[in-house]
Amino acid sequence: MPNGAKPVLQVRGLKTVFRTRTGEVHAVNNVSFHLQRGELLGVVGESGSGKSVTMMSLLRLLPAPPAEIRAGEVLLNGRDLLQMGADELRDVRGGKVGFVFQDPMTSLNPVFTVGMQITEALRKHMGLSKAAAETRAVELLQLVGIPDARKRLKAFPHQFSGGMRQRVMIAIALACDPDVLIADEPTTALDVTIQAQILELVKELRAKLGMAIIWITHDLGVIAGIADRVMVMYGGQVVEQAPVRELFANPQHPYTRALLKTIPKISGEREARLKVIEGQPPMLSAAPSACPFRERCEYRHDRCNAENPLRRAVDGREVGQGHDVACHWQAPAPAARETAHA
Amino acid sequence: MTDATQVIEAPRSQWRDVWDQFRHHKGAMAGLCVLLLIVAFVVIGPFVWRVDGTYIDPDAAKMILGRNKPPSWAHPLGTDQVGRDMLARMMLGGKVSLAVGLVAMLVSIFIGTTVGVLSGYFRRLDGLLMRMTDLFLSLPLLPLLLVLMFLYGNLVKRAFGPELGTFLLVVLGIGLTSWMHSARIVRGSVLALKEREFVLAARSIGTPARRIILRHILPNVVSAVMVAATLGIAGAIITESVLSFLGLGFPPDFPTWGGLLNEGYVSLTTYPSRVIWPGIAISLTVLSVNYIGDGLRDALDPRIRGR
Amino acid sequence: ERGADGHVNVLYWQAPSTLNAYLSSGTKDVEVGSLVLEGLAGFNEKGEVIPRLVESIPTVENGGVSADLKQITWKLKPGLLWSDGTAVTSKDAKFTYEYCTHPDGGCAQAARYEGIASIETPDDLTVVINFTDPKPNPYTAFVGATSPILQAAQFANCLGAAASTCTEQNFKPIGTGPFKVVDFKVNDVVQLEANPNYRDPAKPAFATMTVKGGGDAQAAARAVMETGEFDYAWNTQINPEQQEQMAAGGKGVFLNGYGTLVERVEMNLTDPSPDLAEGERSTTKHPHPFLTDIRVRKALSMAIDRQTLVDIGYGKAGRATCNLVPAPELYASANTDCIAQDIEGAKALLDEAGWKDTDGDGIRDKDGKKLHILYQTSVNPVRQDFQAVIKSWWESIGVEVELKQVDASVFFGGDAGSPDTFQKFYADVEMYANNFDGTDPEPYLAQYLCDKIPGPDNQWQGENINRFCDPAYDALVKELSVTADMAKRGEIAKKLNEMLTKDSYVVVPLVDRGRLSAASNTLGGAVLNTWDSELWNASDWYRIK
Amino acid sequence: MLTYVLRRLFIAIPTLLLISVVIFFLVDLAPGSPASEIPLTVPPEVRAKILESLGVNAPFHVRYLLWLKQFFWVEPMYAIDYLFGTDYAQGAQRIISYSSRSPVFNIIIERLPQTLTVIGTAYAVAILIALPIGIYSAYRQYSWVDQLGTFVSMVGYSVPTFFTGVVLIVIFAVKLQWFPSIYDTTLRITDWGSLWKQIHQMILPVAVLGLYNAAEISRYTRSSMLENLSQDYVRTARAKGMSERVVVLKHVARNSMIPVVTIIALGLPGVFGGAIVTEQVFKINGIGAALIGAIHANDLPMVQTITFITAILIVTFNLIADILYGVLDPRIRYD
Amino acid sequence: MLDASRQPEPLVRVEGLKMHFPIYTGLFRSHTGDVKAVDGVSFDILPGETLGLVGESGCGKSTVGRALLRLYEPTAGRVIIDGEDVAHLSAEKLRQKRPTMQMVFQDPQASLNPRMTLAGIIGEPLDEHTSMSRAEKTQRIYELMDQVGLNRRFANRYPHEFSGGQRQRIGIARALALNPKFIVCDEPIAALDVSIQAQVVNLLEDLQERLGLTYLFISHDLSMVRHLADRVAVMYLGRIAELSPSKDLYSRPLHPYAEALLSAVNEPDPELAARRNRIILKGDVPSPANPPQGCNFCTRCPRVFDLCRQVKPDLQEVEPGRFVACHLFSDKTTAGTTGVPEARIEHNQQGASK
Ligand SMILES: Nc1ncnc2c1ncn2[C@@H]1O[C@H](COP(=O)(O)OP(=O)(O)OP(=O)(O)O)[C@@H](O)[C@H]1O
Ligand SMILES: Nc1ncnc2c1ncn2[C@@H]1O[C@H](COP(=O)(O)OP(=O)(O)OP(=O)(O)O)[C@@H](O)[C@H]1O
Ligand SMILES: [Mg+2]
Ligand SMILES: [Mg+2]
Repeated sequence: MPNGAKPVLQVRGLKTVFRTRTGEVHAVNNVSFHLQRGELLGVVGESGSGKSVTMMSLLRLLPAPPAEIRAGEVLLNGRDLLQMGADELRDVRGGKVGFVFQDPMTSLNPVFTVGMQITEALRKHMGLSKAAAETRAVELLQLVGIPDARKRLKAFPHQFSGGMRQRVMIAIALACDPDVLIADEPTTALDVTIQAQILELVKELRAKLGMAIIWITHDLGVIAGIADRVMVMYGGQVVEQAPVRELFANPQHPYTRALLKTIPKISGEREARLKVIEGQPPMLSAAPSACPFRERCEYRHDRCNAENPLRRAVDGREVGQGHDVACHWQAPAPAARETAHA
Repeated sequence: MTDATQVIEAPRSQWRDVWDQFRHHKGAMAGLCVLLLIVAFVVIGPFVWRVDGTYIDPDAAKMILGRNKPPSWAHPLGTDQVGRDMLARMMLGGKVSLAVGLVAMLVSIFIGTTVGVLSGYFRRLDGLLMRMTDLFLSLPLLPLLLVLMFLYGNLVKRAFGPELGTFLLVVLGIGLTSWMHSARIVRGSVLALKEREFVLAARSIGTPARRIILRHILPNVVSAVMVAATLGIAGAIITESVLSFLGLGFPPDFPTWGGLLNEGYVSLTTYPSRVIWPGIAISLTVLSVNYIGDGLRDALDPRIRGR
Repeated sequence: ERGADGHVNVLYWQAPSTLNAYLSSGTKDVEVGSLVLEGLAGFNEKGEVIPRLVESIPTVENGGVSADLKQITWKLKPGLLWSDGTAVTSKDAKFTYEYCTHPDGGCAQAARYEGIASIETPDDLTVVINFTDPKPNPYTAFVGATSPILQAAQFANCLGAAASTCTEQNFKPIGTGPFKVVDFKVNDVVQLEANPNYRDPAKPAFATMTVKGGGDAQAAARAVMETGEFDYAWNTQINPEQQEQMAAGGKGVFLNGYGTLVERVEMNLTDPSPDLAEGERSTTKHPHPFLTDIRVRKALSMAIDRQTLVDIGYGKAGRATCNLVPAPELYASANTDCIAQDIEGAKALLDEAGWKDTDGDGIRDKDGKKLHILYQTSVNPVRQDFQAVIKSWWESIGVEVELKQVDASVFFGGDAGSPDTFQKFYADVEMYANNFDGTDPEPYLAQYLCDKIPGPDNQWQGENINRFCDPAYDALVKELSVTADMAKRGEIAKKLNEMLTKDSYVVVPLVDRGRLSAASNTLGGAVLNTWDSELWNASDWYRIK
Repeated sequence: MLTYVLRRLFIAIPTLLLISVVIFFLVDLAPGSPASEIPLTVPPEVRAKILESLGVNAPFHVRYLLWLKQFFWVEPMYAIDYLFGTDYAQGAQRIISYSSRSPVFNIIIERLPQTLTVIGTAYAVAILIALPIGIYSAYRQYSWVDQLGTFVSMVGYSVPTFFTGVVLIVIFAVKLQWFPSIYDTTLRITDWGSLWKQIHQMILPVAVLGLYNAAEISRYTRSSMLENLSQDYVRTARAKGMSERVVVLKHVARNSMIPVVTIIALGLPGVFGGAIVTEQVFKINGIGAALIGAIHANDLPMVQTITFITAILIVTFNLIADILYGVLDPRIRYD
Repeated sequence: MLDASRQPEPLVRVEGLKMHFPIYTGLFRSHTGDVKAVDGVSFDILPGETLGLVGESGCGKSTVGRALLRLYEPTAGRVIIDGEDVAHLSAEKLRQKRPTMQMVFQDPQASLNPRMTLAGIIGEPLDEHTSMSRAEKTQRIYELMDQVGLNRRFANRYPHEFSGGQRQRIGIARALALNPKFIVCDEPIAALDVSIQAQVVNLLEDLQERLGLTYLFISHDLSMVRHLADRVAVMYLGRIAELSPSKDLYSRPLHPYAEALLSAVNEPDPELAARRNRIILKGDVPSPANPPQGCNFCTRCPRVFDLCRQVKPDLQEVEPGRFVACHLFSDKTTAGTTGVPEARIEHNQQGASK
């Protein structure tokens, strides 16, 4: 990992709020992270923990009336996307940052050909002629492993299977050689075997193109397979962040620990009983003044109710660089490895 | 619905949410207020304004003098060409127009829902019923309605008396020619509902079709039907007034807003207010009902409400 | 000089659907048709017969009508040409007769040729009509706009069943009138131009004419009186207030004239009770329970204020009348005793007849039966106003009134299967208007003969709507049919009229409905004629500059 | 696709036949009679003769079959004869109107131009107004433009055309005298002057009908746009860096227009049928006026033929709308 | 738990179950083909056992489950549950049979009528099949709520007022209401968040222990199935590819598809994940309306050979208790022609008879 180099993407103190009739929803609270060139950052967390909202806030893709980015900065190669003019931002979208969305079935425009949807971005950002854009589109489709690419340019999205559509989405995101690729649960809607195909593809592409990737998922298995670094989100906050092996080996946050235990294993001994995280996810209706996980936490103590814990380093390195956690409770360090494995 | 348990605590029903959402739709609330005012005008009005809208002064000389009067304290909306009080006639006419709108809508919704549910739920009936719906959709409705008025008019009028008879006829006529859209909407949602797992669950329990429809399907198409219903009221009021305007609705001595408008039409330039009042009444009613429908549509849409 | 005054715009809001009077379904067709097709003679505004294609009017005095009243001889003017330039001959007249009397033709004016035994054409200019019976009024065939002469050449293939397939002929008949058709759009517009072969070389003054249809009476009146878009509008029957307002517009004037059209209330002398078996209802088998009492009928008539009705419904276009035959003068009775309303008198009369309000509910009763009247008419705004007003009067004398309206197409449709036709008369009283064609009331009065009572045996087709039957009346009608002397005819007709009205109150006339048309201030020569086509003298029209 | 169309046509034939029977039956059963138009001065025997000659008294099935033959066989023959100068029809009996005794089709063809120009123009104007308004008010939902647009279209949709028409006539034709109150069907457009006259007399009816139709179409456009604006692919387009103009006018509009176009297609039969009320109010002697006149006069062949042609058009345009749907939306494949 | 020691009477026995959905096309809507959603499936389930049913989306898992309970009319085959052939029962008999067999559905939101209260939902089966008094019914509903761990106070609430896990408990309570013997669980956890899945799975396990239930557990979450099921059937395109005891299957899958499927599962441990050897299948699943002529898996199989493209393999017992439908293991291949793969011929001599 090219440590110490200037990160390609740096997010600081991001805060996104939805104003709804029934009150505000604080979907993202003070989220900070960074992304190094060529790195794959995995983001996990249960549904509603703010993963998607965070990523869409980066590119200001959230619908403006309900959503409001309250604070923070998003530096892409040193320039703040949140302060940028609309035209410039459009150059970043699709140009510098590619986005792959969760649902391949609805994310493509059903009435335009796949070719048109790829070349559109190419012509806008790279100023290619129609013919040149098409040539490039064919290359891209071949790159993501769609056979018979030239013919397929004229096909409509509905003529593709889910896996193929997701490949097309990836091709669109990759079209303009972005510095950053954000993939929001790109495989959740797909079948196991197809999911494996896509994961394999991404690994390959990353090796080939060397871009930085943010990969959102709630499947720890996927993260374990491809990520360099993992960020765990809960209740709109980052609760733990660590290199992937470190996280699985030595989870610090009670939520992370519980999460790892709820998942039955595919190999090894069969557990007698699955571990359960009791309770409900937090409501997010106000800016958090206490730990969002306190209601469900087995290590809860008074301080958790009074104070929202800040992220603190675990392994002595700076917060964000190595392993950090946002919890008042100190995990009894080394034995953790056993729990994670057993 | 059969309910196994006695209600211990008042449950917060779906409709509360709908109402919460509805309340925030300014247009719909305004529409609701206006409609309530109109209903009050028509229903409570006659108890306050106790003048008979069909009363003609038998004294010919007085009658002649009392015709076509502009608004005054005695007749706030003036009088018509034979000296009848326009305010009272507006109330009378409104009662009929609103009743026609409401009842015709109920007829149309009833037929539409029945056809929709049957063809959506029973695959065997689907083809036949949908062909029938297509057939009705392909019939040019206005002429059909006119012919219906001609055809069964006297029969019904004889059976139920001229006023009730015409009322039934108009209401049935409009109802019978306007159910197709709700049938399609209902069929669509029944087709979707039928595949929903709770219907499957009911089947796996062994609930017979009849009760599945009553217990599971119908309550869930209500929202779709509600919107169709509000729009249906507006449509029926307009259709009735068109019929009256073309001289094919209620008999001229039986006031409805459309009929008053038609009557006033001949003295358009001399007494424009005779056209304006019923015209405004019709338009306001339809407008407010349409706004209510709009608000309901939003309120019943879980995608919007959920937010 | 012909064609000097350019174009004239005429509005017939009920647009003509054909120009062939023999296939017409109404006045509008006949009148517009009269611009093109003419009879041998016509009527002027006073109801006098005037020559058109003939030299003079044949009479008994000048020998044109035989003394036994069984023959009339018409002499055509020499040199008459059809608009296509061919000569008009007596053959055309004979052909027209054959055309209209063809059994399969469905000729609407067949009544005009009734009683004709044969027609002879001794030469090209002479038409001799032989009647089967003496005909005191021989001016039916070929007289007036309703029995014009067709060109034999043009209609030769249109006899019988073929009549209605001759669209071209019916829409663009070749005639002798002042105009000829350029274009005809059904129920929409007729465009005409001056007939180059019209017999008077100086006429018509207008080179072209448009007869436009569509809209309603009000719009028509407005188009002449207020916007000035049209020069002449036919039948601008609008409510009195509007008449005044439009007259004030200053762009035109209303022309009015009275004919024989009378709005009346007819009393049913038979029992229309729905409790009776179908086929016995409203038949002479069952006399009416109370309308057979003249006092009741008279009381009902007395309660009506006819002038008020005129004021609310017709204004300038109507006048109160007590006569069934209000014109021509010769036949009009001086009967005016019904004009003044007499509520108290009516009440007294009912008291006298034994109808008293015994139970204090405001409605008179007798022998436990309420005085309840079902009062029907066709759907028409003025009639509904009349109904409402008359109802209030009748209720003020203690009669309970139930109103009923029937769509005009049913009411006048004559369908024997429908219970709502005016002939079936399944009501106690009914209101409508009727008149007679031409100037002679004889056939009209003959409608009230005993044997013209409608009933199941004649498919309800009789014209004696009231089921009136009086041998004295029948005898008098018989006498009229053989009386040639005009003065004598007038006497008899007046007597018949009174037998139906003031002597019996079987027919209760209300309003003598005149015609009201509008003419622009710049149109000269328009004279409203209620005996013939309104456009009877279109050849004399001119532009006032 | 082809089999789909064929199949629909196949179904359409029995449907149409059924419709024709239903209409014929209903129209025929109407208790009014063509004789009601004949003046009361005409004696009963003569009336009977007239009715006889119209063929009114033939049994139901005879008249129906005759009409059917005339409609589907004789009239097309005449049309061919007219177009190519042939003589296949050989004088066969056409469908004849009771009241004018002229072929019903001639009347319809005579009246079609008025109807098409006025109602058609109104429809076109409505579409031109409605689309931008609908698109914009959906894009800026709850903005004042949207609120206003919604209000205006609600009003347009709620106020019956006979009321707006009457009010406009009072104001513009009677009081201000800017426009004629009676539509002139004889006007031939030969020069600028007559063109201006034609436009002049079309303004009021077009405004009334246009407002009404525009209201309806813009409502559909708006809701369809709203539906699509919240779709995922819009987000994708934005994430690709497309400008708002492209996103809205290309991606969203293209999808939203699919239902709107079909709604428009479904409205077209109405253009033929004419807006009965509008024609009545503005005295335009079009098809609608002919129909209402024929209904009042009990002119059965006329009523029957016009309603049936309308039914054919409805069925046809339904089919066209479906096909359009398939053409515009690649997801839909009819087999 | 129950390995080779076979009890004689299975609770559920499925024989040659076929479920074809007809396709109508062309001018006259003629019947031109079938979606062979389930194409000849046979298995049995012993009392108290959990049979897992896994496979990719669209392979026919739900269809099997529904046809089993006669929510679909099966095209062919027999479904004997507790001694009666459910597939051929008359309507009234079927109604009476319903209490023995129940279903838990995939989407807890969709499987509850949003307009009924919890008590109404749980009480519906009681209304249909018992003639309890109001009080008895209420009592039973409370009991059931206790059983699945729902607070009694919730009885009058509506489904949307519950969380996903709670909703699924409602669904389970409804299924339990009539004391069924056999429950089909159609992906009961697929729609739930990871942290909640475990709750439901634990509940199902507890209930099985307490009430001796028999489950058909349909899922595509292979790790859950491993946790829960005694035996597992792997389906592919309407047919069973392999049916083995869970332990054996996960340690050593026999069918190439089962092997690929298991290898594709993500291992939530980076160390192991790095060591895993994934078999990445090429291409997509063929449409069930138009399956390949031979083995359904032949289009994607990494070890395909000629015979696979021509003949559909039958399900055969190739090891004790392990059934596989693959030519690699069938007798025919030994007698067969060329291209006989080297491996595992020794396993297929069992001559399974079903
Ligand atoms: N348009 C919106 N209006 C109001 N609240 C919203 C809106 N969009 C998202 N939220 C809220 O923001 C929070 C975070 O949502 P987000 O979509 O980021 O979750 P997620 O972690 O991506 O979950 P998932 O795994 O289900 O995709 C949720 O509580 C959600 O309810
Ligand atoms: N009613 C139906 N009509 C036609 N085809 C159907 C029907 N129901 C299911 N199918 C088809 O049968 C096949 C099997 O469907 P099924 O729902 O059983 O799959 P599944 O394995 O449960 O998938 P999933 O994991 O997505 O639930 C699918 O191809 C599906 O399209
Ligand atoms: Mg998300
Ligand atoms: Mg399934």
